[in-house]
Amino acid sequence: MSGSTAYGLCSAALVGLGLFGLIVHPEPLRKTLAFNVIGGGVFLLFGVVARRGAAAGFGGDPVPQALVITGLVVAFAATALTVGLLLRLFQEAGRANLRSDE
Amino acid sequence: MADFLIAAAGFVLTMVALGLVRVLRGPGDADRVMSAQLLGTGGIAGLLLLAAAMRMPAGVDVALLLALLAAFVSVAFAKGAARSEQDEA
Amino acid sequence: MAFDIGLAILVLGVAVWTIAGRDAFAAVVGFVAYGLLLALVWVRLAAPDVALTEAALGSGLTGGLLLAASTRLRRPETTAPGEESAAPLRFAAAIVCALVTAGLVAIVLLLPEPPPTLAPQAAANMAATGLGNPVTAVLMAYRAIDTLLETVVLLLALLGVWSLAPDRFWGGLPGQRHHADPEGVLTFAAQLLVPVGVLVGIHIFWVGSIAPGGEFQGATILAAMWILAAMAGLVDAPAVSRRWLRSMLVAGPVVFLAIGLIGFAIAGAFLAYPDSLAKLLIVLIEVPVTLSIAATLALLVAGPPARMPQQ
Amino acid sequence: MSFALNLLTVLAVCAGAFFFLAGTAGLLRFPDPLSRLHALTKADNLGLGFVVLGLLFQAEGLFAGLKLIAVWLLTLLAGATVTQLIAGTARPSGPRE
Repeated sequence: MSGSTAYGLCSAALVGLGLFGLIVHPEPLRKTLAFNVIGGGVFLLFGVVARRGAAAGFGGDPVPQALVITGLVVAFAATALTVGLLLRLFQEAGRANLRSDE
Repeated sequence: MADFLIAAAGFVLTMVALGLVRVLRGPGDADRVMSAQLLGTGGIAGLLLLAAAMRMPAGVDVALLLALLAAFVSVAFAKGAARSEQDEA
Repeated sequence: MAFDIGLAILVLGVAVWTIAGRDAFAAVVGFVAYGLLLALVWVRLAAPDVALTEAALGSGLTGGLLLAASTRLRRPETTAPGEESAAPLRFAAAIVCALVTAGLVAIVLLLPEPPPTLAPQAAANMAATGLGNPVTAVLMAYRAIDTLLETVVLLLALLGVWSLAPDRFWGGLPGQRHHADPEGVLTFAAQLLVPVGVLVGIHIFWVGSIAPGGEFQGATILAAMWILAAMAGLVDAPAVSRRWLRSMLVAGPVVFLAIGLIGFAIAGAFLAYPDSLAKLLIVLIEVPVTLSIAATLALLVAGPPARMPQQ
Repeated sequence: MSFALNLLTVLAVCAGAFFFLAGTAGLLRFPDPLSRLHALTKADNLGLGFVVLGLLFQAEGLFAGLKLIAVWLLTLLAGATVTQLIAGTARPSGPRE
Protein backbone atom coordinates (compact mmCIF):
# COMPACT_ATOMS: atom_id res chain seq x y z
CA MET A 1 0.00 0.00 0.00
CA SER A 2 1.43 3.36 -0.98
CA GLY A 3 0.98 6.62 0.89
CA SER A 4 -1.60 7.92 -1.51
CA THR A 5 -3.62 4.70 -1.27
CA ALA A 6 -3.77 5.19 2.50
CA TYR A 7 -5.19 8.68 1.97
CA GLY A 8 -7.56 7.33 -0.68
CA LEU A 9 -9.01 4.83 1.79
CA CYS A 10 -9.16 7.60 4.37
CA SER A 11 -11.14 9.80 1.97
CA ALA A 12 -13.64 6.98 1.31
CA ALA A 13 -14.20 6.59 5.05
CA LEU A 14 -14.54 10.36 5.53
CA VAL A 15 -17.28 10.60 2.90
CA GLY A 16 -19.23 7.76 4.52
CA LEU A 17 -18.76 9.21 7.98
CA GLY A 18 -19.83 12.70 6.94
CA LEU A 19 -22.87 11.35 5.10
CA PHE A 20 -23.91 9.48 8.24
CA GLY A 21 -23.64 12.68 10.28
CA LEU A 22 -25.58 14.62 7.66
CA ILE A 23 -28.46 12.14 7.85
CA VAL A 24 -28.74 11.44 11.56
CA HIS A 25 -27.95 14.78 13.23
CA PRO A 26 -31.08 16.78 13.98
CA GLU A 27 -29.27 20.13 14.49
CA PRO A 28 -28.54 22.12 11.32
CA LEU A 29 -25.17 23.33 12.64
CA ARG A 30 -24.04 19.71 13.01
CA LYS A 31 -25.36 18.95 9.54
CA THR A 32 -23.25 21.83 8.20
CA LEU A 33 -20.19 20.40 9.94
CA ALA A 34 -20.93 16.94 8.56
CA PHE A 35 -21.31 18.41 5.08
CA ASN A 36 -17.89 20.01 5.39
CA VAL A 37 -16.43 16.68 6.53
CA ILE A 38 -17.82 15.09 3.34
CA GLY A 39 -16.29 17.96 1.38
CA GLY A 40 -12.88 17.27 2.93
CA GLY A 41 -13.18 13.61 1.93
CA VAL A 42 -14.17 14.38 -1.66
CA PHE A 43 -11.35 16.90 -2.05
CA LEU A 44 -8.91 14.38 -0.62
CA LEU A 45 -9.99 11.84 -3.27
CA PHE A 46 -9.21 14.48 -5.91
CA GLY A 47 -5.84 14.99 -4.23
CA VAL A 48 -5.04 11.28 -4.42
CA VAL A 49 -5.94 11.22 -8.12
CA ALA A 50 -3.79 14.33 -8.64
CA ARG A 51 -0.86 12.76 -6.80
CA ARG A 52 -1.07 9.62 -8.93
CA GLY A 53 -1.04 11.81 -12.03
CA ALA A 54 2.39 13.26 -11.21
CA ALA A 55 4.12 13.90 -14.51
CA ALA A 56 6.01 16.49 -16.52
CA GLY A 57 8.14 17.34 -13.51
CA PHE A 58 5.20 18.27 -11.26
CA GLY A 59 4.54 16.56 -7.93
CA GLY A 60 0.91 16.12 -8.93
CA ASP A 61 -1.52 16.82 -11.74
CA PRO A 62 -2.27 20.56 -11.37
CA VAL A 63 -5.76 20.37 -12.92
CA PRO A 64 -7.49 18.45 -10.10
CA GLN A 65 -5.52 20.54 -7.60
CA ALA A 66 -6.92 23.73 -9.12
CA LEU A 67 -10.42 22.20 -9.06
CA VAL A 68 -10.01 21.50 -5.34
CA ILE A 69 -9.04 25.13 -4.68
CA THR A 70 -12.17 26.28 -6.53
CA GLY A 71 -14.19 23.72 -4.56
CA LEU A 72 -12.86 24.89 -1.20
CA VAL A 73 -13.84 28.49 -1.95
CA VAL A 74 -17.34 27.51 -3.05
CA ALA A 75 -17.76 25.27 0.01
CA PHE A 76 -16.86 28.22 2.20
CA ALA A 77 -19.41 30.44 0.45
CA ALA A 78 -22.11 27.78 0.96
CA THR A 79 -21.17 27.38 4.62
CA ALA A 80 -21.31 31.12 5.23
CA LEU A 81 -24.76 31.33 3.65
CA THR A 82 -25.96 28.36 5.74
CA VAL A 83 -24.70 29.93 8.95
CA GLY A 84 -26.40 33.20 8.03
CA LEU A 85 -29.71 31.40 7.47
CA LEU A 86 -29.31 29.50 10.70
CA LEU A 87 -28.62 32.57 12.83
CA ARG A 88 -31.57 34.36 11.25
CA LEU A 89 -33.84 31.38 11.96
CA PHE A 90 -32.66 31.45 15.55
CA GLN A 91 -33.39 35.18 15.77
CA GLU A 92 -36.88 34.84 14.34
CA ALA A 93 -38.01 31.57 15.89
CA GLY A 94 -35.87 31.41 19.03
CA ARG A 95 -34.70 27.96 18.06
CA ALA A 96 -32.38 26.52 15.47
CA ASN A 97 -33.71 23.21 14.32
CA LEU A 98 -35.67 22.04 11.34
CA ARG A 99 -38.82 20.66 12.99
CA SER A 100 -42.02 21.99 11.49
CA ASP A 101 -44.51 20.29 13.82
CA GLU A 102 -44.62 22.98 16.51
CA MET B 1 18.16 12.95 7.73
CA ALA B 2 14.79 13.04 5.96
CA ASP B 3 13.72 9.86 7.75
CA PHE B 4 14.64 11.31 11.11
CA LEU B 5 12.68 14.52 10.42
CA ILE B 6 9.61 12.58 9.31
CA ALA B 7 9.84 10.39 12.40
CA ALA B 8 10.08 13.52 14.56
CA ALA B 9 7.03 14.98 12.80
CA GLY B 10 5.16 11.74 13.50
CA PHE B 11 6.18 11.83 17.16
CA VAL B 12 5.09 15.44 17.66
CA LEU B 13 1.75 14.80 15.95
CA THR B 14 1.17 11.71 18.08
CA MET B 15 1.83 13.75 21.21
CA VAL B 16 -0.59 16.52 20.29
CA ALA B 17 -3.16 13.94 19.20
CA LEU B 18 -2.99 12.55 22.74
CA GLY B 19 -3.54 16.12 23.92
CA LEU B 20 -6.75 16.06 21.91
CA VAL B 21 -8.10 13.57 24.44
CA ARG B 22 -8.55 16.72 26.51
CA VAL B 23 -11.07 17.87 23.92
CA LEU B 24 -13.01 14.69 24.58
CA ARG B 25 -12.90 15.06 28.34
CA GLY B 26 -13.51 18.81 28.47
CA PRO B 27 -14.89 19.87 30.88
CA GLY B 28 -14.73 23.56 29.94
CA ASP B 29 -14.50 25.27 26.59
CA ALA B 30 -11.17 26.73 27.72
CA ASP B 31 -9.66 23.22 27.90
CA ARG B 32 -10.96 22.44 24.47
CA VAL B 33 -9.43 25.51 22.93
CA MET B 34 -6.17 24.87 24.78
CA SER B 35 -5.84 21.43 23.25
CA ALA B 36 -6.82 22.79 19.86
CA GLN B 37 -4.07 25.35 20.28
CA LEU B 38 -1.59 22.66 21.25
CA LEU B 39 -2.65 20.81 18.12
CA GLY B 40 -2.08 24.02 16.17
CA THR B 41 1.44 24.45 17.50
CA GLY B 42 2.17 20.76 17.00
CA GLY B 43 0.73 20.92 13.49
CA ILE B 44 2.99 23.86 12.70
CA ALA B 45 6.02 22.01 14.10
CA GLY B 46 5.07 18.88 12.14
CA LEU B 47 4.61 20.92 9.00
CA LEU B 48 8.02 22.60 9.35
CA LEU B 49 9.65 19.19 9.89
CA LEU B 50 7.85 17.73 6.87
CA ALA B 51 8.76 20.71 4.69
CA ALA B 52 12.43 20.26 5.60
CA ALA B 53 12.28 16.49 5.08
CA MET B 54 10.50 16.74 1.73
CA ARG B 55 12.60 19.71 0.56
CA MET B 56 9.42 21.67 -0.06
CA PRO B 57 10.05 25.32 0.83
CA ALA B 58 6.36 26.17 0.37
CA GLY B 59 5.64 24.09 3.47
CA VAL B 60 7.09 26.95 5.53
CA ASP B 61 4.56 29.32 3.91
CA VAL B 62 1.78 26.96 4.95
CA ALA B 63 3.13 27.02 8.50
CA LEU B 64 3.28 30.82 8.46
CA LEU B 65 -0.31 30.95 7.35
CA LEU B 66 -1.41 28.43 9.97
CA ALA B 67 0.27 30.50 12.68
CA LEU B 68 -1.70 33.59 11.59
CA LEU B 69 -5.00 31.79 11.23
CA ALA B 70 -4.56 29.92 14.53
CA ALA B 71 -4.36 33.30 16.24
CA PHE B 72 -7.49 34.39 14.39
CA VAL B 73 -9.50 31.31 15.38
CA SER B 74 -8.43 31.51 19.02
CA VAL B 75 -9.40 35.16 19.27
CA ALA B 76 -12.77 34.34 17.69
CA PHE B 77 -13.27 31.74 20.39
CA ALA B 78 -12.25 34.00 23.26
CA LYS B 79 -14.63 36.69 22.00
CA GLY B 80 -17.43 34.13 21.72
CA ALA B 81 -16.83 32.77 25.22
CA ALA B 82 -16.81 36.30 26.65
CA ARG B 83 -20.09 37.05 24.89
CA SER B 84 -21.85 33.91 26.13
CA GLU B 85 -20.85 34.85 29.69
CA GLN B 86 -22.34 38.30 29.16
CA ASP B 87 -25.54 36.67 27.97
CA GLU B 88 -25.78 34.62 31.11
CA ALA B 89 -25.07 37.54 33.41
CA MET C 1 4.81 5.38 4.66
CA ALA C 2 4.08 4.56 8.28
CA PHE C 3 3.75 8.31 8.75
CA ASP C 4 1.07 8.49 6.04
CA ILE C 5 -0.96 5.67 7.58
CA GLY C 6 -0.70 7.27 11.01
CA LEU C 7 -1.75 10.66 9.67
CA ALA C 8 -4.70 9.10 7.80
CA ILE C 9 -5.84 7.39 11.03
CA LEU C 10 -5.47 10.66 12.93
CA VAL C 11 -7.61 12.51 10.34
CA LEU C 12 -10.26 9.80 10.65
CA GLY C 13 -10.20 9.98 14.44
CA VAL C 14 -10.74 13.74 14.42
CA ALA C 15 -13.53 13.35 11.86
CA VAL C 16 -15.26 10.76 14.05
CA TRP C 17 -15.08 13.22 16.93
CA THR C 18 -16.53 16.01 14.76
CA ILE C 19 -19.47 13.82 13.77
CA ALA C 20 -20.07 11.88 16.97
CA GLY C 21 -19.23 14.47 19.66
CA ARG C 22 -22.11 15.33 21.98
CA ASP C 23 -21.53 19.06 22.17
CA ALA C 24 -21.73 21.30 19.09
CA PHE C 25 -18.90 23.56 20.25
CA ALA C 26 -16.53 20.62 20.81
CA ALA C 27 -17.48 19.31 17.38
CA VAL C 28 -16.48 22.64 15.82
CA VAL C 29 -13.11 22.52 17.62
CA GLY C 30 -12.74 19.02 16.18
CA PHE C 31 -13.49 20.40 12.73
CA VAL C 32 -10.77 23.05 13.01
CA ALA C 33 -8.32 20.28 13.95
CA TYR C 34 -9.60 18.26 10.97
CA GLY C 35 -8.78 21.14 8.61
CA LEU C 36 -5.32 21.55 10.11
CA LEU C 37 -4.51 17.86 9.67
CA LEU C 38 -5.86 17.93 6.11
CA ALA C 39 -3.40 20.76 5.37
CA LEU C 40 -0.60 18.39 6.45
CA VAL C 41 -2.06 15.68 4.22
CA TRP C 42 -2.03 18.07 1.25
CA VAL C 43 1.67 18.75 1.84
CA ARG C 44 2.26 15.00 1.85
CA LEU C 45 0.33 14.76 -1.44
CA ALA C 46 2.71 17.34 -2.98
CA ALA C 47 -0.06 19.94 -3.29
CA PRO C 48 1.22 22.97 -1.34
CA ASP C 49 -1.24 25.31 -3.10
CA VAL C 50 -4.15 23.28 -1.81
CA ALA C 51 -2.51 23.03 1.62
CA LEU C 52 -2.43 26.84 1.79
CA THR C 53 -6.09 27.10 0.79
CA GLU C 54 -7.16 24.36 3.21
CA ALA C 55 -5.26 25.95 6.11
CA ALA C 56 -6.59 29.44 5.39
CA LEU C 57 -10.13 28.82 4.23
CA GLY C 58 -11.08 25.25 5.13
CA SER C 59 -9.74 25.38 8.66
CA GLY C 60 -9.19 29.01 9.58
CA LEU C 61 -12.02 31.12 8.18
CA THR C 62 -14.66 28.35 8.24
CA GLY C 63 -13.54 27.47 11.77
CA GLY C 64 -13.88 31.06 12.98
CA LEU C 65 -17.30 31.37 11.36
CA LEU C 66 -18.62 28.13 12.88
CA LEU C 67 -17.10 28.81 16.31
CA ALA C 68 -18.87 32.17 16.47
CA ALA C 69 -22.12 30.56 15.29
CA SER C 70 -21.91 27.71 17.81
CA THR C 71 -21.43 30.05 20.77
CA ARG C 72 -24.45 32.09 19.64
CA LEU C 73 -26.63 29.01 19.13
CA ARG C 74 -25.48 27.35 22.29
CA ARG C 75 -28.51 26.58 24.35
CA PRO C 76 -31.13 25.75 21.74
CA GLU C 77 -28.64 23.50 20.00
CA THR C 78 -28.32 21.12 22.92
CA THR C 79 -30.46 18.22 21.89
CA ALA C 80 -33.16 16.90 24.18
CA PRO C 81 -33.16 13.08 24.42
CA GLY C 82 -36.34 12.73 22.38
CA GLU C 83 -34.89 14.65 19.45
CA GLU C 84 -32.34 12.02 18.47
CA SER C 85 -33.02 10.29 15.20
CA ALA C 86 -34.88 7.02 15.64
CA ALA C 87 -32.79 3.86 15.86
CA PRO C 88 -34.12 2.31 12.62
CA LEU C 89 -33.22 5.48 10.74
CA ARG C 90 -29.71 5.46 12.22
CA PHE C 91 -29.31 1.84 11.27
CA ALA C 92 -30.49 2.40 7.69
CA ALA C 93 -28.25 5.47 7.40
CA ALA C 94 -25.27 3.47 8.65
CA ILE C 95 -25.89 0.81 5.99
CA VAL C 96 -26.22 3.37 3.19
CA CYS C 97 -23.05 5.16 4.30
CA ALA C 98 -21.13 1.89 4.59
CA LEU C 99 -22.18 1.07 1.01
CA VAL C 100 -21.02 4.49 -0.21
CA THR C 101 -17.70 4.01 1.56
CA ALA C 102 -17.33 0.51 0.13
CA GLY C 103 -17.98 1.86 -3.35
CA LEU C 104 -15.38 4.56 -2.93
CA VAL C 105 -12.87 2.05 -1.53
CA ALA C 106 -13.39 -0.07 -4.63
CA ILE C 107 -12.81 3.01 -6.81
CA VAL C 108 -9.63 3.91 -4.92
CA LEU C 109 -8.26 0.38 -5.20
CA LEU C 110 -9.23 0.04 -8.86
CA LEU C 111 -7.96 3.41 -10.11
CA PRO C 112 -6.71 2.96 -13.69
CA GLU C 113 -3.08 2.06 -14.27
CA PRO C 114 -1.19 3.96 -15.63
CA PRO C 115 -2.94 6.93 -14.03
CA PRO C 116 -4.44 9.43 -16.50
CA THR C 117 -3.00 12.90 -16.16
CA LEU C 118 -3.37 16.34 -17.65
CA ALA C 119 0.00 17.46 -16.29
CA PRO C 120 1.79 17.45 -19.69
CA GLN C 121 -0.98 19.59 -21.24
CA ALA C 122 -0.86 21.92 -18.25
CA ALA C 123 2.92 22.16 -18.61
CA ALA C 124 2.61 23.00 -22.31
CA ASN C 125 -0.04 25.61 -21.51
CA MET C 126 2.02 27.05 -18.67
CA ALA C 127 4.89 27.95 -20.98
CA ALA C 128 2.52 30.21 -22.93
CA THR C 129 1.34 32.11 -19.83
CA GLY C 130 4.78 33.01 -18.53
CA LEU C 131 3.76 31.80 -15.03
CA GLY C 132 5.95 29.52 -12.94
CA ASN C 133 3.24 27.91 -10.81
CA PRO C 134 1.24 25.25 -12.68
CA VAL C 135 -1.81 25.54 -10.39
CA THR C 136 -2.06 29.31 -10.89
CA ALA C 137 -1.62 28.76 -14.63
CA VAL C 138 -4.52 26.31 -14.63
CA LEU C 139 -6.70 28.63 -12.55
CA MET C 140 -5.98 31.75 -14.58
CA ALA C 141 -5.55 30.42 -18.12
CA TYR C 142 -6.45 26.78 -18.73
CA ARG C 143 -9.65 26.90 -16.62
CA ALA C 144 -10.05 30.67 -16.31
CA ILE C 145 -13.81 30.53 -16.78
CA ASP C 146 -14.15 28.41 -13.60
CA THR C 147 -12.29 31.06 -11.68
CA LEU C 148 -14.43 33.85 -13.15
CA LEU C 149 -17.63 32.02 -12.21
CA GLU C 150 -16.23 31.32 -8.76
CA THR C 151 -15.81 35.01 -8.02
CA VAL C 152 -19.43 35.46 -9.11
CA VAL C 153 -20.56 32.60 -6.85
CA LEU C 154 -18.90 34.32 -3.90
CA LEU C 155 -20.79 37.53 -4.69
CA LEU C 156 -24.08 35.64 -5.00
CA ALA C 157 -23.50 34.04 -1.60
CA LEU C 158 -22.85 37.49 -0.15
CA LEU C 159 -26.10 38.78 -1.68
CA GLY C 160 -27.86 35.82 -0.08
CA VAL C 161 -26.38 36.64 3.33
CA TRP C 162 -27.24 40.33 3.03
CA SER C 163 -30.81 39.60 2.04
CA LEU C 164 -31.28 37.90 5.42
CA ALA C 165 -31.13 41.30 7.11
CA PRO C 166 -34.34 42.59 8.72
CA ASP C 167 -35.93 45.38 6.63
CA ARG C 168 -35.07 48.14 9.06
CA PHE C 169 -31.34 47.38 8.85
CA TRP C 170 -31.12 47.07 5.07
CA GLY C 171 -28.04 48.86 3.87
CA GLY C 172 -26.71 49.11 7.42
CA LEU C 173 -23.58 47.82 9.11
CA PRO C 174 -22.92 44.08 9.50
CA GLY C 175 -22.28 42.42 12.85
CA GLN C 176 -21.75 43.98 16.24
CA ARG C 177 -19.60 46.97 17.02
CA HIS C 178 -16.59 45.85 19.06
CA HIS C 179 -15.07 48.46 21.29
CA ALA C 180 -11.32 48.76 21.60
CA ASP C 181 -9.80 48.50 25.05
CA PRO C 182 -6.62 50.57 24.70
CA GLU C 183 -4.95 48.66 27.55
CA GLY C 184 -6.23 45.28 26.40
CA VAL C 185 -4.11 42.39 25.24
CA LEU C 186 -6.38 41.90 22.23
CA THR C 187 -5.76 45.45 21.00
CA PHE C 188 -2.03 44.98 21.41
CA ALA C 189 -2.02 41.65 19.59
CA ALA C 190 -4.19 42.97 16.77
CA GLN C 191 -1.98 46.02 16.31
CA LEU C 192 1.03 43.72 15.97
CA LEU C 193 -0.55 40.82 14.08
CA VAL C 194 -2.57 42.69 11.50
CA PRO C 195 0.33 44.48 9.75
CA VAL C 196 2.39 41.28 9.74
CA GLY C 197 -0.60 39.35 8.44
CA VAL C 198 -1.26 41.85 5.67
CA LEU C 199 2.39 41.56 4.64
CA VAL C 200 2.18 37.75 4.61
CA GLY C 201 -1.08 37.93 2.64
CA ILE C 202 0.48 40.13 -0.03
CA HIS C 203 3.56 37.89 -0.11
CA ILE C 204 1.45 34.75 -0.60
CA PHE C 205 -0.56 36.47 -3.34
CA TRP C 206 2.54 37.79 -5.09
CA VAL C 207 4.58 34.58 -5.10
CA GLY C 208 1.51 32.81 -6.53
CA SER C 209 2.72 33.41 -10.07
CA ILE C 210 5.99 31.53 -9.57
CA ALA C 211 5.57 29.41 -6.41
CA PRO C 212 2.70 27.95 -4.37
CA GLY C 213 0.27 30.68 -3.35
CA GLY C 214 -2.15 32.85 -5.24
CA GLU C 215 -5.10 35.16 -5.05
CA PHE C 216 -7.48 32.98 -3.02
CA GLN C 217 -4.93 32.18 -0.33
CA GLY C 218 -3.68 35.76 -0.12
CA ALA C 219 -7.22 37.15 -0.07
CA THR C 220 -8.22 34.80 2.75
CA ILE C 221 -5.38 36.08 4.94
CA LEU C 222 -6.30 39.69 4.19
CA ALA C 223 -9.92 38.95 5.08
CA ALA C 224 -8.92 37.22 8.33
CA MET C 225 -6.73 40.17 9.32
CA TRP C 226 -9.55 42.63 8.70
CA ILE C 227 -11.89 40.53 10.85
CA LEU C 228 -9.23 40.36 13.57
CA ALA C 229 -8.91 44.16 13.53
CA ALA C 230 -12.71 44.46 13.68
CA MET C 231 -12.92 42.03 16.63
CA ALA C 232 -10.30 44.07 18.47
CA GLY C 233 -12.39 47.19 17.81
CA LEU C 234 -9.66 48.87 15.76
CA VAL C 235 -11.85 49.24 12.69
CA ASP C 236 -15.60 49.15 12.18
CA ALA C 237 -17.39 47.48 9.31
CA PRO C 238 -18.59 49.86 6.60
CA ALA C 239 -22.31 50.14 5.86
CA VAL C 240 -23.08 47.69 3.06
CA SER C 241 -24.79 50.44 1.05
CA ARG C 242 -21.52 52.35 0.62
CA ARG C 243 -20.71 52.90 -3.02
CA TRP C 244 -16.95 52.37 -2.64
CA LEU C 245 -17.54 49.06 -0.90
CA ARG C 246 -19.86 47.83 -3.61
CA SER C 247 -17.44 48.95 -6.34
CA MET C 248 -14.67 47.07 -4.57
CA LEU C 249 -16.81 43.92 -4.40
CA VAL C 250 -17.62 43.89 -8.12
CA ALA C 251 -14.28 45.28 -9.39
CA GLY C 252 -12.66 41.84 -9.59
CA PRO C 253 -15.35 40.04 -11.61
CA VAL C 254 -15.87 43.13 -13.82
CA VAL C 255 -12.18 43.47 -14.71
CA PHE C 256 -11.97 39.71 -15.22
CA LEU C 257 -14.97 39.76 -17.55
CA ALA C 258 -13.74 42.85 -19.42
CA ILE C 259 -10.33 41.31 -20.09
CA GLY C 260 -12.11 38.10 -21.06
CA LEU C 261 -14.16 39.98 -23.65
CA ILE C 262 -11.09 41.83 -24.93
CA GLY C 263 -9.77 38.33 -25.60
CA PHE C 264 -12.20 38.14 -28.55
CA ALA C 265 -10.55 41.16 -30.13
CA ILE C 266 -6.89 40.39 -29.52
CA ALA C 267 -6.71 36.61 -29.39
CA GLY C 268 -9.89 35.39 -31.04
CA ALA C 269 -11.63 33.74 -28.07
CA PHE C 270 -13.24 34.51 -24.71
CA LEU C 271 -10.60 34.68 -21.97
CA ALA C 272 -7.78 34.01 -24.43
CA TYR C 273 -4.56 35.90 -23.89
CA PRO C 274 -2.02 36.61 -26.64
CA ASP C 275 1.31 35.03 -25.66
CA SER C 276 3.24 38.26 -25.35
CA LEU C 277 0.68 39.87 -23.02
CA ALA C 278 -0.43 36.81 -21.05
CA LYS C 279 1.45 37.45 -17.85
CA LEU C 280 0.63 41.16 -17.80
CA LEU C 281 -3.09 40.51 -18.35
CA ILE C 282 -3.15 37.81 -15.68
CA VAL C 283 -1.60 40.16 -13.12
CA LEU C 284 -4.05 42.89 -14.18
CA ILE C 285 -6.89 40.46 -13.43
CA GLU C 286 -5.39 39.09 -10.24
CA VAL C 287 -4.96 42.36 -8.34
CA PRO C 288 -8.62 43.50 -8.37
CA VAL C 289 -9.82 39.90 -8.04
CA THR C 290 -7.75 39.48 -4.87
CA LEU C 291 -9.18 42.67 -3.37
CA SER C 292 -12.73 41.69 -4.29
CA ILE C 293 -12.37 38.19 -2.89
CA ALA C 294 -10.83 39.52 0.32
CA ALA C 295 -13.71 41.98 0.81
CA THR C 296 -16.32 39.34 -0.04
CA LEU C 297 -14.87 36.75 2.34
CA ALA C 298 -14.63 39.25 5.19
CA LEU C 299 -18.24 40.39 4.69
CA LEU C 300 -19.46 36.78 4.44
CA VAL C 301 -18.00 36.16 7.90
CA ALA C 302 -19.35 39.48 9.24
CA GLY C 303 -22.89 38.41 8.33
CA PRO C 304 -26.02 40.33 7.37
CA PRO C 305 -26.45 44.01 8.27
CA ALA C 306 -27.60 44.25 11.89
CA ARG C 307 -27.55 47.96 12.81
CA MET C 308 -27.77 51.39 11.20
CA PRO C 309 -24.93 53.91 11.16
CA GLN C 310 -25.15 56.28 14.13
CA GLN C 311 -26.19 59.77 13.14
CA MET D 1 30.64 20.17 8.58
CA SER D 2 27.39 18.78 7.33
CA PHE D 3 27.66 16.00 9.92
CA ALA D 4 28.03 18.53 12.74
CA LEU D 5 25.02 20.51 11.46
CA ASN D 6 22.95 17.35 11.20
CA LEU D 7 23.91 16.40 14.73
CA LEU D 8 22.83 19.82 16.01
CA THR D 9 19.54 19.45 14.15
CA VAL D 10 18.90 16.03 15.67
CA LEU D 11 19.68 17.29 19.17
CA ALA D 12 17.49 20.38 18.92
CA VAL D 13 14.57 18.55 17.31
CA CYS D 14 14.74 15.88 20.02
CA ALA D 15 14.66 18.59 22.67
CA GLY D 16 11.62 20.11 20.95
CA ALA D 17 9.89 16.73 20.81
CA PHE D 18 10.55 16.31 24.53
CA PHE D 19 8.77 19.57 25.31
CA PHE D 20 5.78 18.51 23.26
CA LEU D 21 5.71 15.30 25.30
CA ALA D 22 5.86 17.35 28.50
CA GLY D 23 3.16 19.75 27.33
CA THR D 24 0.79 16.92 26.44
CA ALA D 25 1.44 15.14 29.72
CA GLY D 26 0.71 18.38 31.58
CA LEU D 27 -2.46 19.00 29.61
CA LEU D 28 -3.68 15.52 30.46
CA ARG D 29 -2.56 15.25 34.07
CA PHE D 30 -2.76 18.67 35.70
CA PRO D 31 -5.86 19.19 37.79
CA ASP D 32 -7.09 22.71 36.96
CA PRO D 33 -7.31 24.86 33.79
CA LEU D 34 -4.76 27.46 34.86
CA SER D 35 -1.96 24.96 35.52
CA ARG D 36 -2.86 23.19 32.28
CA LEU D 37 -2.43 26.55 30.59
CA HIS D 38 1.01 26.73 32.18
CA ALA D 39 1.95 23.35 30.71
CA LEU D 40 0.60 24.35 27.31
CA THR D 41 2.75 27.48 27.11
CA LYS D 42 5.86 25.38 27.69
CA ALA D 43 5.09 23.20 24.71
CA ASP D 44 4.22 26.22 22.60
CA ASN D 45 7.24 28.32 23.32
CA LEU D 46 9.97 25.78 23.84
CA GLY D 47 8.81 22.81 21.80
CA LEU D 48 8.30 24.78 18.63
CA GLY D 49 11.30 26.97 19.47
CA PHE D 50 13.68 24.00 19.57
CA VAL D 51 12.20 22.51 16.40
CA VAL D 52 12.72 25.83 14.61
CA LEU D 53 16.24 26.08 16.01
CA GLY D 54 17.02 22.60 14.73
CA LEU D 55 15.64 23.36 11.28
CA LEU D 56 17.61 26.60 11.08
CA PHE D 57 20.74 24.46 10.71
CA GLN D 58 19.17 22.97 7.57
CA ALA D 59 17.77 26.21 6.15
CA GLU D 60 18.77 27.11 2.62
CA GLY D 61 19.55 30.79 2.57
CA LEU D 62 18.84 33.76 4.79
CA PHE D 63 15.23 34.34 3.70
CA ALA D 64 14.22 30.76 4.49
CA GLY D 65 15.78 31.09 7.94
CA LEU D 66 14.02 34.37 8.61
CA LYS D 67 10.69 32.83 7.63
CA LEU D 68 11.25 30.00 10.12
CA ILE D 69 11.93 32.53 12.87
CA ALA D 70 8.86 34.52 11.81
CA VAL D 71 6.69 31.41 12.21
CA TRP D 72 8.00 30.97 15.75
CA LEU D 73 7.51 34.62 16.70
CA LEU D 74 3.96 34.64 15.34
CA THR D 75 3.11 31.52 17.29
CA LEU D 76 4.58 33.10 20.42
CA LEU D 77 2.50 36.23 19.98
CA ALA D 78 -0.66 34.30 19.19
CA GLY D 79 -0.02 31.93 22.08
CA ALA D 80 0.56 34.74 24.56
CA THR D 81 -2.62 36.56 23.49
CA VAL D 82 -4.77 33.49 23.60
CA THR D 83 -3.31 32.42 26.93
CA GLN D 84 -4.28 35.80 28.38
CA LEU D 85 -7.77 35.62 26.93
CA ILE D 86 -8.32 32.03 28.07
CA ALA D 87 -7.00 32.82 31.53
CA GLY D 88 -9.61 35.59 31.64
CA THR D 89 -12.48 33.26 30.71
CA ALA D 90 -11.21 30.33 32.80
CA ARG D 91 -11.31 32.21 36.13
CA PRO D 92 -13.95 30.73 38.38
CA SER D 93 -15.29 34.23 39.10
CA GLY D 94 -15.70 35.06 35.44
CA PRO D 95 -13.72 37.54 33.38
CA ARG D 96 -11.60 40.14 35.06
CA GLU D 97 -13.07 43.61 35.12
